[in-house]
Amino acid sequence: MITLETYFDYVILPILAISVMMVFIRLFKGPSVVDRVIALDLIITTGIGIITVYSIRSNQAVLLDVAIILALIAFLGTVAFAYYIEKQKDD
Amino acid sequence: MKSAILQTATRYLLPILLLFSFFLLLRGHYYPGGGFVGGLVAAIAFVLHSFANGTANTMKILRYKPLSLIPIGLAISTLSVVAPLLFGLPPMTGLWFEEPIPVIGMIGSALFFDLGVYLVVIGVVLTILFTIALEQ
Amino acid sequence: MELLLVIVIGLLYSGGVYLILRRSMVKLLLGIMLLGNGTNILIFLLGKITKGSPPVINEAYKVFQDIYADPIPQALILTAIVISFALTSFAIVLLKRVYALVDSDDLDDLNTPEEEEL
Amino acid sequence: MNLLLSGIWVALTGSMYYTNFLFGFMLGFFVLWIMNRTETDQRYFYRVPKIISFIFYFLYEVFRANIQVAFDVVTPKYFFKPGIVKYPLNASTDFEINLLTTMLSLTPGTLILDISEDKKTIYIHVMYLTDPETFVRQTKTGLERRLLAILR
Amino acid sequence: MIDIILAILSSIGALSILFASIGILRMPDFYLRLSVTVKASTLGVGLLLICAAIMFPDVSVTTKAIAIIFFLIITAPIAAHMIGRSAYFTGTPLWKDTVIDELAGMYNKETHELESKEEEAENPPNEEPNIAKSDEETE
Amino acid sequence: MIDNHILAPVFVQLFTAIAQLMFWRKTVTQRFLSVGGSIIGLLVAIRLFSRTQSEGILTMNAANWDAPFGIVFVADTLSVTLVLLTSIAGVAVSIFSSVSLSRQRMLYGYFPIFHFLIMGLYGAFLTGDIFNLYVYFEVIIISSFVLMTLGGRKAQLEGAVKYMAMNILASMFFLTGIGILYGITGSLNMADVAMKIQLVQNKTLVGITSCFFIIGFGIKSAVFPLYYWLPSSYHTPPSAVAATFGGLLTKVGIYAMIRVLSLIFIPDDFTKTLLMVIAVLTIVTGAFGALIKTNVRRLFSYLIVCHIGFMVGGIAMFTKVALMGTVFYLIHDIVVKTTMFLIAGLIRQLRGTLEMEKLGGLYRDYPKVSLLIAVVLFSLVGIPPLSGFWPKIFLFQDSFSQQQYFFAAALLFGSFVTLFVIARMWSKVFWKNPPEEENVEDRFAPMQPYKKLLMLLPIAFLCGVTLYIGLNAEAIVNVTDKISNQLIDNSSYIKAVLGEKTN
Amino acid sequence: MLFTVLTGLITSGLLIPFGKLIKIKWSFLLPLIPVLLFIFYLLHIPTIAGGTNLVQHVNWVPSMGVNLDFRLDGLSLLFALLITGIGTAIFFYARTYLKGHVYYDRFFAYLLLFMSAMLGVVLSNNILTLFVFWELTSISSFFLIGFNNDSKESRSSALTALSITGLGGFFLLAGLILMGNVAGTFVISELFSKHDVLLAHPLYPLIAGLIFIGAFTKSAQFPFHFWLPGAMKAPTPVSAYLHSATMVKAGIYLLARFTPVLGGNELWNNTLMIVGGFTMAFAAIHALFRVDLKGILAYSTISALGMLTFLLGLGTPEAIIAAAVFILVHALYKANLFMVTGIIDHETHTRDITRLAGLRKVLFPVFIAALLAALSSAGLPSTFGFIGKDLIYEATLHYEEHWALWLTALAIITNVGLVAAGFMAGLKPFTGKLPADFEKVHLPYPSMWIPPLLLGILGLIFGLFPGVVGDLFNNQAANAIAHAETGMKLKIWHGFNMVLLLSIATLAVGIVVYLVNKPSEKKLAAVERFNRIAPQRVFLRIGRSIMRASAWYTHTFHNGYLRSYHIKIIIFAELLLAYKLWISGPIKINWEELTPLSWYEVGIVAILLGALYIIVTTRSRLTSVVSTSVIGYCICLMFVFYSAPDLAMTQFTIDTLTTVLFVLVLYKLPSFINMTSRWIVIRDAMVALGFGVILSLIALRVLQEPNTTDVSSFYGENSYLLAKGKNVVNTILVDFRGIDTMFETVVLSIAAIGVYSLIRLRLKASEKE
Ligand code: NA
Ligand code: NA
Repeated sequence: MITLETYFDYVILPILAISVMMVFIRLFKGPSVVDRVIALDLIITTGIGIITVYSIRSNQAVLLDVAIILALIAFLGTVAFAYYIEKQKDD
Repeated sequence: MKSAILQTATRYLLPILLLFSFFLLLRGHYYPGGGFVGGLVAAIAFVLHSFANGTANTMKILRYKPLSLIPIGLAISTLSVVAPLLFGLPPMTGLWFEEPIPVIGMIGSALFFDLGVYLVVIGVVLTILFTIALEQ
Repeated sequence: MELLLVIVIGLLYSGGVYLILRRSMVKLLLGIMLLGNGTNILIFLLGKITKGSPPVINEAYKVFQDIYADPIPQALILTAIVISFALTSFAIVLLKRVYALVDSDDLDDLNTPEEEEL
Repeated sequence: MNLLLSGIWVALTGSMYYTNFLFGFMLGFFVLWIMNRTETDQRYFYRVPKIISFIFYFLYEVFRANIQVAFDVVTPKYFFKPGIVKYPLNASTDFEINLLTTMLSLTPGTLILDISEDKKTIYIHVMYLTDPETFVRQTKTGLERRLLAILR
Repeated sequence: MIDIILAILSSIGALSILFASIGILRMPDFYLRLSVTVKASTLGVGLLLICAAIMFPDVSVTTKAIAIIFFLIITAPIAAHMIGRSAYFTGTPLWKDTVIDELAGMYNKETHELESKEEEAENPPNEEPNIAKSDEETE
Repeated sequence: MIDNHILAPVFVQLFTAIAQLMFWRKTVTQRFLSVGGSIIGLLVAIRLFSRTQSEGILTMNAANWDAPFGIVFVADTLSVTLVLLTSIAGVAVSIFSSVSLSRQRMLYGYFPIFHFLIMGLYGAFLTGDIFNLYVYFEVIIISSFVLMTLGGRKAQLEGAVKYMAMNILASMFFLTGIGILYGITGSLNMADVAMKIQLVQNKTLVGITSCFFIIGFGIKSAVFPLYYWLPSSYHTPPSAVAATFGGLLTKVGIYAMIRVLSLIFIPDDFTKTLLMVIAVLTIVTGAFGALIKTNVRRLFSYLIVCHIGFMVGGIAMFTKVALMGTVFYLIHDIVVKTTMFLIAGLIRQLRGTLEMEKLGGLYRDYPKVSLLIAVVLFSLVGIPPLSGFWPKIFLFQDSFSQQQYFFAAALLFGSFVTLFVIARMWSKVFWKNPPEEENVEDRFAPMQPYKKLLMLLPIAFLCGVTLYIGLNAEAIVNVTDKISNQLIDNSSYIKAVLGEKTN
Repeated sequence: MLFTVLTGLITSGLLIPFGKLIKIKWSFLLPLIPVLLFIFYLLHIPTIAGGTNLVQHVNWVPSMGVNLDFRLDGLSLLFALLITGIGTAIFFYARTYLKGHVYYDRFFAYLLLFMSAMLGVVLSNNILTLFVFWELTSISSFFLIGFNNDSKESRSSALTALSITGLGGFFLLAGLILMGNVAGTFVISELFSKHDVLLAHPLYPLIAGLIFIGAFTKSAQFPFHFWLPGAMKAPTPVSAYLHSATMVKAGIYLLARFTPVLGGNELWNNTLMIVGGFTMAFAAIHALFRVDLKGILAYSTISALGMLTFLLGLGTPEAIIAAAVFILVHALYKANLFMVTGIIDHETHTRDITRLAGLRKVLFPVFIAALLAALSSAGLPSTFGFIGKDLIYEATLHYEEHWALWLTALAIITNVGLVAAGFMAGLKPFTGKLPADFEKVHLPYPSMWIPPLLLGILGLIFGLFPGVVGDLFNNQAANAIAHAETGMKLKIWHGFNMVLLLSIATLAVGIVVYLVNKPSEKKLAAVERFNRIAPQRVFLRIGRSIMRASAWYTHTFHNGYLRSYHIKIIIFAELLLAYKLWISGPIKINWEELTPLSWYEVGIVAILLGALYIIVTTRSRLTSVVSTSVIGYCICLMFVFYSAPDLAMTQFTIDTLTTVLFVLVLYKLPSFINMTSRWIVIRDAMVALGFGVILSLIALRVLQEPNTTDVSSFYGENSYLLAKGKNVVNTILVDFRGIDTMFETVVLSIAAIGVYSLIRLRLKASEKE
């Protein structure tokens, strides 16, 4: 009998891990910086997912606090990149 | 470069983030969080605002230079550190009010200390980022 | 998992060292950051990592009921992270100023103090 | 807005005591006081429930979008015909525009690239574009109208 | 019963994240990648968070999960919009099969302001370098 | 003895700095605050010193947690002596800066940072906790970065890049060492670690750990082959800043090395040999560098390196007598090196340059100032009976009884080169007439008399201190004797920190 | 005795700052100091002559065994009288010599400083106190030689003199300390009893060697002699006082003082004999070729010093007595000759003996003084010099059989040279025809010519009544050197014997040499050709090579390239740590204790490493920043996995902020260019990997150690109960280890202020520094 724990351990988390790695390939390949930036953004978003699942898995609701922080401020990085990719073009 | 979408969104996000930063500050003693993260989040809120509306506008909201937050924060935390000396205790000793206060819980010198840290962190991050941003 | 972290530590240190041996100021900075990260994970690992609960006492109790992560390394790393941030931000700005003055990112161009009379 | 903030505060702290809500309210008030020095628009106060219902509407749309994309992603052939479309706005307030753009970005095949300075036009990247005019018309009568109906 | 619901929800969530990652890998141009990832990831993470909300009986967890979803919904489109427009502005190329680009030539190069009417645009479309740009580093 | 006021010097500096930050851009207020704060700091330090002299090692458990659970502060004789000397140097530099530094620098936070730096030094000397020591090190380095770059021109900033990179590297080694130390002992309280490290089965691991500290502190104290940051940067900042650096910063490295080696990693033969090799090479390196430098401050920079070698050599021998030599030298060096860089600042004020070829005629124009300076210079050289002479006796004595003839030779060589380069400098800077073609820009002469006085006062004050150290060497010897005893037999320290638990 | 030392020191200390306040007319008070001191020591003669030694003890640094111990015995008294007596003469002389000089006051300050230091040297009964005064004589000599600091030669001579005597000083210090260590005391009078201990000690050669170097440098023995002729750049009173009569004899004093402690040993005696013998002959010959009066005197002084060393080396009672007498003889006539030279220089403005002649007509009293000195130096019977010479031959002749002849020959050569040199300096300028341009030369103030005349007369008196002199002090001095009763009486007449014959022969040959030898610039130049192998050149060449070597060394190590500094530091660390790891043996991994591996962790780690790879290889700046963020986020996730939510939060926010900062600052910079060669890249990569591997191995090693957790469990147990916090990490941060946090905020504040000022502050050009 597959319990929810093992399902999370052996299905969900690996899927997420594989996703992150695939996104990372995009980050690796680029080709442009904006591609890398959205890859980074997606990695973080997926990271929120991983944290969520992990907090369920380890029964630690406390870890969701980290996810809140990620959700709230991760996009600041993207905004910053966007802001200055554009500005850089200007100079 | 300005984005109307970002500007509008910042209007909701700034208070939410500030609120969240208070939240992190106050509950730090019981859950993950504390003055540092709280301060960082608060600072990020203003940084976001400055991205959307320009640093000059953010400075207007703040009214005072972020640099001036640093001595205030330092003074608060230092005072909370040395306060125990008045009671003949070593510096940094936690002093607590007898009764818990609603919402915040127990109020003690640790909270004031964390508040000082919080203010310093905001002051520091904003000083650094705004100084750079204004120079551009 | 410890082995994995050991490898991560080794490679972070390697990467950091490699970057501080380069000529670029930005790489120097990145190298310093990597070294900082490597050190943090080293402290984390050597403080005996635990996949238990976070060092937060459950609401219902007054002391820990089960295995919990060693809070000391966490506190140390927290301090170290913040300090690194302070140093890094100062360093970044210093680099910017130097770049503006020297008009080069090449560390080999920073020889004014060795040559110029002050 | 203040109530909303109080609500978020309660959500964050996760305890439903009235004191907590009160404190959240006070905090929110304080926060608003800090930022409202440049802010005059206070109309959001009455729209909290509508906003929440709208969020759930979105979740559905997002779900639909995902299926479509998933299909396209896993199949080797690309079915889409992308393009960037100019879209004149009916929505006028910032909040309306914002909601519309958020919605458009989260729904199938559309992504807001930018909004013009005078806030009258948005540029949308569309994945399945047959004809720009058809797309504009469909969106105008569909999403935007529905949204404005809720908001106004 | 709850377990099965959780399993389904989490599977859908995980899969949509997976699709998003495949999408970001496979899509032929930046805008399509962006388009795909924003939606899929938001949904996926949202579903996982709902799982968490169900898993933990605590009210606080539920509200936290809702808060996270809320924040993601607010921030993800903004991030996408920001990076999308700067990508466009810096000349990140569109896919070769792109049908139409009505944004072309609409930016005021001096001020970065976006005009809403075509005749106000300063740059004639033929000088627009965006499409022609090769797929290379835009550092 | 528990004394809750051990940290008073730290808090005096901290409050001074905070008050100055509150009076941001009020330079006159800041100057008064700075001098006032420094003097109060000195008084507090004197009080602390006399208390430890009468009551032995004082401790303070911060936050009222018994060691090893909280951070403990320990005022043993070594610590308070260094605190006292730092205060002395601090007062001098504070006064000197208030007249010599440009107003612009003061507007941008020179004084608060300076007081933060002094505070960091106090903290580093007083703390009994290894991680806390790290934090103070960081306070010190970040403030030194800021001071070095404050209003910096090109060369200063370039020097600062190197200074920064290598100091951060030192921090990295130090922090890594702390991580490992915590890994093997589970404690951060130095006294507690000293107890627990004896229980570590794998003794080589202890040796490995000690290497990290030696390298970290070695970079800080600028020993061979880790010294490069010092001659790359010390000649660049304003003289008041350079005085603080030259007098105090490398000495913190030495202090930390002494502390850690005497308490936690009692040197084995390998460590001793290693340190001895380092010491000899450091002396030679510094001496060689000093021989070829024609700029006064570059010369001083290499002399710092050279003399660090003296102290490291004393640590390497690690006997009571050798440590007395090291500690005495440390005391002497703090005072003299601070003065030297202040003198460099004065010379610069007088002539607008520090290049020896372009200097000259100071003896002719300012004979009394010159002779005042001469006293300091000869003290540096170790001309008896000035302060630099006495520690060398200990070092020679012990190098003979330990049969470290290489060290004795290096000591001799280093002393001789110091004598030679200082005499040459005297001849070129003071005796020689300035070259004709140089138009001397004397910014000293037009100064108001009280400003002149304020500029000379710190130098005279420090000169007085070095004369006191030299002529009343007995007092200093007694102090160093006490310090050495505490270092060689660390049980008093451990007992003071951990109480009776240790028995 | 302390007060005699302190008087001068204090007066000198007051004179330097306040000297200008003393009017010239009050300056006659200055010579009173040496006068009074001289009288003071004169009064002690009876006591000492009676065989009693005076001792004084004042604590200074008792814990180091360094005290103001003074002891007055025959040797000390002899020197003390010389110092104060000749000092008196010099002070009077110099007052006039330097009248009107701007640094008049300072000159006397230095002179007083010197006199006191010299008194300290000869009176100290503690070797370290002796050293203190010893160095003070070097320093005051430095200031006096460089007194005319406008002149380049003066400066360089002062530097040379200080270098040589200073170098010797440090050797001496080492030797003294070593001797003190071995003997267990620094008190000289106690050292006498340790004679056997010291001689038997294996380090004896080192002790002796170090002390020799100290003494030889100070007393200008070959090959350290060359600073002395240079020192003649000093004003003549200085030359007379320091560089002939007193300071240079400090080395002799030292050797004499330690003869009873370290002497009586072949090493000791032979070294002194060889060095002294060579020096005396070498310098005597050299003196003949000089044209500068002061040059002649300088070399003859070196020769005399060599003679003294030589005599001490002989070590027989005769030799010791000879030395004791010769010290006095030489001081009297050499100071005299120098003062005469000073007068000549002062009045004629030249010291070139090829130009000087016939001055007896215009400077008659001076001529008398010079004549007396020359005769004494020549050793004419009935002068004090005769007795000296007599004793010298006595000493050499009575040395061991097979050596006696050679030594006597050496002494003869030297003495012949000295006779000729004495005449050249003392007679030559006064004889012959007065050149026209010297006709207007007139006699200076009496205060200038009376002192030399007095000294000359004193020499004559001593020569006539040698017994008095001998009884009064030379005998006791000799006893002190020998540390035994030498029991010899000085006599003017020993009857006709070998010694007398030799004396007369010496005199005759010397006169012949004087008449034949016509020194000229040409001859001097011819001699100078040998300078290539002269010690001065050798030292110079060594010095230059050291300079070159240091330049090379310094620039090689400190080459200006940060990365080269880094690689040296890293390699040093690697070598050290690798060695330590090597000796720590193999590493065993206990697989069972490790936590299990999971997929997501592997995934995260893979990404982290991938990002690392990108950072290292990318040429795009922004890409590397993006990758750095990725690393930060991966670490954040790992913190989550390992139950560190606080860390994860902080890591994430800080990382985001750092990214923002980077982006704000760096977008303008150009992309990386490949600036280093392939080989360097490979080398750096190896070094870097090596460092990583070492760190990994160390980490593995540490993991094997069992952990002690009593501190952290204390936190766990008491965080809530005592510190009222449930988040233990936060409780640590704000309570248990709150001080850390306090100062961490300070670090942040400093950084912020730093950034603020770094960007805002722009100094004007006028505000540089
Ligand atoms: Na450091
Ligand atoms: Na230093």
